[in-house]
Amino acid sequence: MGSRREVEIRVGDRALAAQIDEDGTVVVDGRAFAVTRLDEGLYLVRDTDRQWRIAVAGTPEDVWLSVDGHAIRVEMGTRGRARARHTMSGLETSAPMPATVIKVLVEPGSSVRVGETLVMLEAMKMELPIRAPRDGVVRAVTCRAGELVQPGVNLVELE
Amino acid sequence: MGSRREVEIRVGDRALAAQIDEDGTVVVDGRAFAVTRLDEGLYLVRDTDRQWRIAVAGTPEDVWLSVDGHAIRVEMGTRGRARARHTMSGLETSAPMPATVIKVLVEPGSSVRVGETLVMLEAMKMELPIRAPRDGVVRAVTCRAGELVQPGVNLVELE
Amino acid sequence: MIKRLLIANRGEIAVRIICACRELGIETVAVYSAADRLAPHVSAADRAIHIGAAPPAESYLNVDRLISAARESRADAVHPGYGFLSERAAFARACEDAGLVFVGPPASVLARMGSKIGARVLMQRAGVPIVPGERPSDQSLEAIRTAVVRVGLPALLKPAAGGGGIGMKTLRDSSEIDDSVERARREALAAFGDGTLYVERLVERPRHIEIQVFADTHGNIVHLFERECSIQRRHQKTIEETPSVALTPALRAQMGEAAINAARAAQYINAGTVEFLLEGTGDNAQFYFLEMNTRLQVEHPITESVTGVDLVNAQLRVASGDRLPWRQTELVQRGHAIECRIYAEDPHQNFLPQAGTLLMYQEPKGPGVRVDSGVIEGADVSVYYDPLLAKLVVWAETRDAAIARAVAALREYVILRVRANLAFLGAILHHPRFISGAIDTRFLEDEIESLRSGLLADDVPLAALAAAAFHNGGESRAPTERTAPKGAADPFVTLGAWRG
Amino acid sequence: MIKRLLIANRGEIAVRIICACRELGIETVAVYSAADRLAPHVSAADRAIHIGAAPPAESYLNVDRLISAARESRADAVHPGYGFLSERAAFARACEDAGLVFVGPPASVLARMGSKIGARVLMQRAGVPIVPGERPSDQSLEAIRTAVVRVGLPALLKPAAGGGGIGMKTLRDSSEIDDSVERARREALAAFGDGTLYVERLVERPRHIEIQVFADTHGNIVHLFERECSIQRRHQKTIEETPSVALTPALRAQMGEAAINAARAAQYINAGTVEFLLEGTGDNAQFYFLEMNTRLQVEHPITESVTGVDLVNAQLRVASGDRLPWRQTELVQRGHAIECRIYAEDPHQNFLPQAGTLLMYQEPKGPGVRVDSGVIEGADVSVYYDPLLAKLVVWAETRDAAIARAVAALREYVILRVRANLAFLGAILHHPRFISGAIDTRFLEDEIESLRSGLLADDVPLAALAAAAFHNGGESRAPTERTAPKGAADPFVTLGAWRG
Repeated sequence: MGSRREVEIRVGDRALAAQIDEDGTVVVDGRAFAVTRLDEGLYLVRDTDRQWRIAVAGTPEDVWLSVDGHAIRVEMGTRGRARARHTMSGLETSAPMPATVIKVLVEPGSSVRVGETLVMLEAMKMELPIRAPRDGVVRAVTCRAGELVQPGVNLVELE
Repeated sequence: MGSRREVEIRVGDRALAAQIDEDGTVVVDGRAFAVTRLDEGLYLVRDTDRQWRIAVAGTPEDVWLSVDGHAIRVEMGTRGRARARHTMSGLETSAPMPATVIKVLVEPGSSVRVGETLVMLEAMKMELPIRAPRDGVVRAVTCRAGELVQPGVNLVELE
Repeated sequence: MIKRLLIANRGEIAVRIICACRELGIETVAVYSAADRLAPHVSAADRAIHIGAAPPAESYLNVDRLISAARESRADAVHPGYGFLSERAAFARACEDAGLVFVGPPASVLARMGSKIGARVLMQRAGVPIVPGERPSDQSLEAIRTAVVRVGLPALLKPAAGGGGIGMKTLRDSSEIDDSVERARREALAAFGDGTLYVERLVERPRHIEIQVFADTHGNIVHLFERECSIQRRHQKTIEETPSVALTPALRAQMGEAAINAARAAQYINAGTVEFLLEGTGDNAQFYFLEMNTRLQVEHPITESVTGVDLVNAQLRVASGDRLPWRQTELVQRGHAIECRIYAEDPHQNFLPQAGTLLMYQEPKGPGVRVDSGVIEGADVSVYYDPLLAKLVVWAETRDAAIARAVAALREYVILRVRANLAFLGAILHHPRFISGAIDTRFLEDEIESLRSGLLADDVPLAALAAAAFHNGGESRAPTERTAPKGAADPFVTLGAWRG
Repeated sequence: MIKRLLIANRGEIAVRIICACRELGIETVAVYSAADRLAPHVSAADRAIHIGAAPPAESYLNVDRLISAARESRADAVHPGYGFLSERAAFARACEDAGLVFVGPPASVLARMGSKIGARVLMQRAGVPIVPGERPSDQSLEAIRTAVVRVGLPALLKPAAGGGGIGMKTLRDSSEIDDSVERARREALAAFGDGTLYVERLVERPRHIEIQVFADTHGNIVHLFERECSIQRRHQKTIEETPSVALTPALRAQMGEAAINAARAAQYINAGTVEFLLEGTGDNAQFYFLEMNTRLQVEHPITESVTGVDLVNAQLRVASGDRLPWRQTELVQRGHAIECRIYAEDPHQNFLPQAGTLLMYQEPKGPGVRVDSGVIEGADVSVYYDPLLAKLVVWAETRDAAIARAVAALREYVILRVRANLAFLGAILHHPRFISGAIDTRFLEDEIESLRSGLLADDVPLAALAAAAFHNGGESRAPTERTAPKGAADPFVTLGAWRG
């Protein structure tokens, strides 16, 4: 059972349990599928009767998938921990409005102090610094210079 | 000058010197170009008069590029060292004929002894082991199971 | 022939024009703003020139900068595309003054047809039907009442000096006339300082039908039949098709002739489009001149598909002084074409334009499928420009087959993270009124709720979730409480409608 | 109508058939060998069934396995594609016996037209022109000499029992007759145990022109005009086009009529192709029946482009019992279409098929450009199957425009590491004989040197090398002495020809 993972998929208001085996067997809400990777972000999913070609991109917190022309956003988490954890987190490093990233000042592994500027944005001809909400170490940077970013997405993730 | 690299490009019988600056300025055989990355393996190259869209893939020893529908193979090396080094190397781990990789038995970092099987191939219904030509450490594996490989390409590179 | 063409535009239309040039051996010069440095139209050209900052006024609308880019690159011609400066007489004149061939009608024609009132008068003189109306020289209440009776009810009262709907009143019953005239006059005086009123027949539930015309410098004019553009929202077209199910052969011939008369009256040169309102059905349907678009249209590919011509190629040749490559009798419609405009917009947030990075972007392909696009995967969709990402154009032997092909292509389309209208387009194509052809310009307004309904998160196939789980299977981090970029928990699906 | 179709094929044609099914609402079942587990035709279908090992005999040619896959998936019909089992009467019969609709002609027709000699006799009786020839009942030297005189020189002497060119002799002068007859008879006896000889007119430098026909089960037969397939190497077609510059309207009508007669004589059903040799030019050119291909052709898309029909869609409907969707008078040719077959082969090594991983694979797109393909980037090209990767099909208003479009599309095509024939195709399209239309079936053989010349490593643009240097700029390792997979120092370029 070392190769099996349990995750929770949140789609809309629902939370579904899924078990993923390394061999590509994935059980979602009790139904089993065989998943094969076709290409970067492209999967072939089979059950006994038919198959689907599904495109997937994004990070576990912000998974986008395309099925038959529909773009769907879901979230992925370790089972049971989702609700416990998400109250601790928040939009601590997100843009306050649609904005362009001017400069990213940290990289994964950087130690930062509270108030330190992590990312410099520009919107409506104003510079908008995004500052560290607390001391910590940068776990991930999810934006890059020149990119247009929307509110509601953390630009830097702290450990 | 720390950000400038000198390389030698071998195309056909010619060897051309090139200097690469991190800002995208590349001088080939004395002519300067501005190179911008458009996408994975896709570059826009400009001089003062015009521009080209060039697709590039492969490793320095086996670079493939596409220009206006032509596929061209070149080699890339540190300047001056090319000729000194290439006599020491050779096709020591290449397939003897077109074949399918059945199994790769080593990975980068593996220590191997001379005669140890590195890769198992199949061709014409025969199994063909590719063995280590000498003791060493695996620097890179350039094939994967299921792949069809051609002669003339090392499947495993030893340090 | 033109040797080197500067394309004073961006996005899919700039790429389209570069394609046509490539086949004619014409060198291309792209221009780009700071937001478009790596855009497909830039890398597709033989040369590209940076013309300014992202806001259009500083780049794609900057006449001086464009003319100097053309000089700098030694271009001998300029194609304006659509939108931006394409219908500005001043830009065409600046090109002419700089010795550049302007691929479009002369500046004088742009000026002539750019005035709505002037164009209407010109068309009336040329015998092109316009919406019946009167501006009584006697502006007394009685005279206006008489005019309304002559024009017939329902009617519109419009300030003669006006625009934008200010002071406009709908008259459905003669009892409304007195009160409406008083209010319209008061509002017109307040807004324009002129209380003169105009009475016009109200065309209810019209179709928007336009006719493609093409004229050369040797006096030849042809039309290339109609495009049905009634599927629109606030004058933004969403789906176009040709032929129109509303046109009988007799009506099509009449409208084609009227469009040629309009072009001749305008002393038109190059590709243009005459827009009409169509009221009623059958041979007796009435059509009225709306306006003339003095440029290539966004939806030109459906005409290309059905008539088997290359309009941009012809534009370049006619601008070079060539004769039209087709005679009217050689032009025939074959099969059926539909264009779906792929917009970066959220149908669930009042079609708010969307911006951001295209996390994944994959176009459909197949026989009879053409996608004209100006974006690639990984590109940033900018807030500065039109949210049109691409045009999906399908052709098939029949209208039913074309609808089926468009549906299949939309299902294959992948656009992730930047919300797009793929599912909304699919819902239109599945709508009984669209399938039957019973559409008019109010279709989207009338049906918006049913087109958006059935977007159920519960319908997401478990198989899709299995792929998502496998994709992220290596990760076991807890999700953070986070909303989607534009409102969470609204997975953007219409599986009900799509499965039909 | 067919509800669920099993496609007994792979590659681009399987994908093409799946496309057509999608639009008709037919569910699809793909089959795959061990080498094709992740192939596009597998992932495009609604369901896929593994049918055996990579060698065709163990999978795509395994009738029992295919029939049981159809049963297992509860398919009600089978499309054989082209190649593999498509023309095997035994497979069609196995489908019929299993209660499966076979999308093609009945087994009896496949058997009838599969015999070259039988087909020839049938055609002769139906009045379809065949290459003039005689099998003298008196096989004496004198009788054969008389037959040669009647048939005319140049002529071919062929063993009546033979095939594959064994014992075949060319006669150009009557002085050669005696010696050739003796040698031919000796060789025929040795090879076939039968020395009977056949005398046939030698058709020199023919064009290969084929006519698409289509028949339904209600007695209707139409033809869909010609395809010019003279650009071939050892009977492997490389570039096809339609219309053929060699056909006058009168000749086209005659050949179309002959093809319909051939189909009627064969009691043909569904899509088929009648191949002819064409000798001479103008209305008086002679055409001779060669053989009938009792299936969909590889090059069917050029007919679709020019006639505006969907042949695969029609195949499925006719196989379901529908009437033909077109009358002969409704079918017209419009514009010009060219197909370039993209092969994984090395023109510099006697066109040796290439295998390996597609390091990079990007198809061109644009108005009038269609690519039917069965591979994606990262896929392994297998040694087990036909080296056809894709078909580039272009359509344009004129032949010149179609050539320009094909050239532009080939320049945009990216195929890296597996050698392909892109540059060779480009060289053909630039060849003066191709451009003028003065081609015949020996064109490639005659011109092979000039088509391969100009492949100069010195012409690689420095700009391309700059991109390569930048791509690998982070690396500073020395290159190893290594040849390219198939012979080093032959960078595969024809810049000279392409810049013209």
